[in-house]
Amino acid sequence: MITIEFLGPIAQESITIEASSLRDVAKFLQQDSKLSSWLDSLAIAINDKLTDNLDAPLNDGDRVSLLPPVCGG
Amino acid sequence: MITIEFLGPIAQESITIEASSLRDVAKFLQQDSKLSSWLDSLAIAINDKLTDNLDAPLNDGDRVSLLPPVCGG
Amino acid sequence: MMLEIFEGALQPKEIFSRWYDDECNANWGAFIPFVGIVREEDEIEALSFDIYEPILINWFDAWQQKAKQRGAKLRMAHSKGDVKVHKSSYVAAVLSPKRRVALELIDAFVEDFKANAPIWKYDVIQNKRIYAKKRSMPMNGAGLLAKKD
Amino acid sequence: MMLEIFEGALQPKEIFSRWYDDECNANWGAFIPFVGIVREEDEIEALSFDIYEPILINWFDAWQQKAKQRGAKLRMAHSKGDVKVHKSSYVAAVLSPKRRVALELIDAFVEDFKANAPIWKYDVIQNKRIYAKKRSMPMNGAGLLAKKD
Repeated sequence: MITIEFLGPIAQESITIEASSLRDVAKFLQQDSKLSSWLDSLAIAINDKLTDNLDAPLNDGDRVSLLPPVCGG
Repeated sequence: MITIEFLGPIAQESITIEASSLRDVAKFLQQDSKLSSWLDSLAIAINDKLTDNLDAPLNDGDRVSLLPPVCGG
Repeated sequence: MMLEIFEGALQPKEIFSRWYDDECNANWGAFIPFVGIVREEDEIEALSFDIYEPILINWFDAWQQKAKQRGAKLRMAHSKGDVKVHKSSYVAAVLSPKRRVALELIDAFVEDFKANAPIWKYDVIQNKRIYAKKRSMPMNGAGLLAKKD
Repeated sequence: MMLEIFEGALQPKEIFSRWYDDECNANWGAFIPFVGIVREEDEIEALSFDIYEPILINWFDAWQQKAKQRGAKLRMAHSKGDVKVHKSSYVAAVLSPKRRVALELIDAFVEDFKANAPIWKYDVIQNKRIYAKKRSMPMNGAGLLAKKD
């Protein structure tokens, strides 16, 4: 099981799913109509490291964070 | 008569000469061996306005300032 | 710690004084703080910020390494929670022996901060917190999960 | 007056605090001070500065006009006379509603200051004042009087 964590303005609790790569996470989230409008603009981190590799493997206990568009300062 | 004023590190008192344009001032200073090494690097102001016009006319009482290379800060 | 997070508005005078005292004998030639102040516009009363600290720290540490390779050093302070108009929410600074390096780094650092630091901004209007979506930027690499094979 | 000349070292903490208090309610979004600090190198004990104020004021006023056209404002403080190592001789600041304008202006302003502000620098070594010729730059248009027809 891995945990998906929604950061910043995405008002949603963390969820846990079975997934062996980010590709599985993508498939899962693409089915969620509330999230689909966000997906285009989310950056992704695995255990707090940003990644741009959809084939990044996931292990049991990993945490996937979804980061919406930012505006510090 | 116009006054020639030497600013910053040029250790020289002001002088007054007859001159009707900066061209006259140039001719005068080119004859001064102590100053000739400076001339290449001096910026020129007439009455505190910088100029790059050698034909700028000079009137009685004008003040010509010679500004050597700068390094503020 | 060269990265400081404060609840509510920053105190730029305290921050500047403390950083200056820390650094003034370290033989830097240039010290450039960038102070961000909340502007009063579009009826906002305040801005409000969420920060995801673990990734902010990683982002900052990577920049600190880049600065170090150029002989320079970065410091930064940011608010979380509400910051009223005309108060400061962000101070970033570069210290460098060289003027040119300092000017280039403060620009690149502040711009990348805007684009890639995991901080979310909300307008506070009539006590409501509204995500500043239009002014926000997708981080580098965003959109990964929208890809379909 | 937005241009301040001080005898001897600047007090950057006092300057920052005073400028911040002056400007913090003027609805600027970005405030970037550049603080120049005298580095200890090549056995210098201090730097020393001559300033020709009438032309410095003209130069500064022209920059203030340029800044105003971009909705911004400049402030500057500089030392004359001796400034010991690890003390500050120069503070320049831009205030702007816009981050981008502020970052571009502080860079252009500080670089043109270095090239064209009528200020002469001397190294103070064993109490002697030596013109810093190698680090100095001829101002725009220099060499006019070397021309022969």
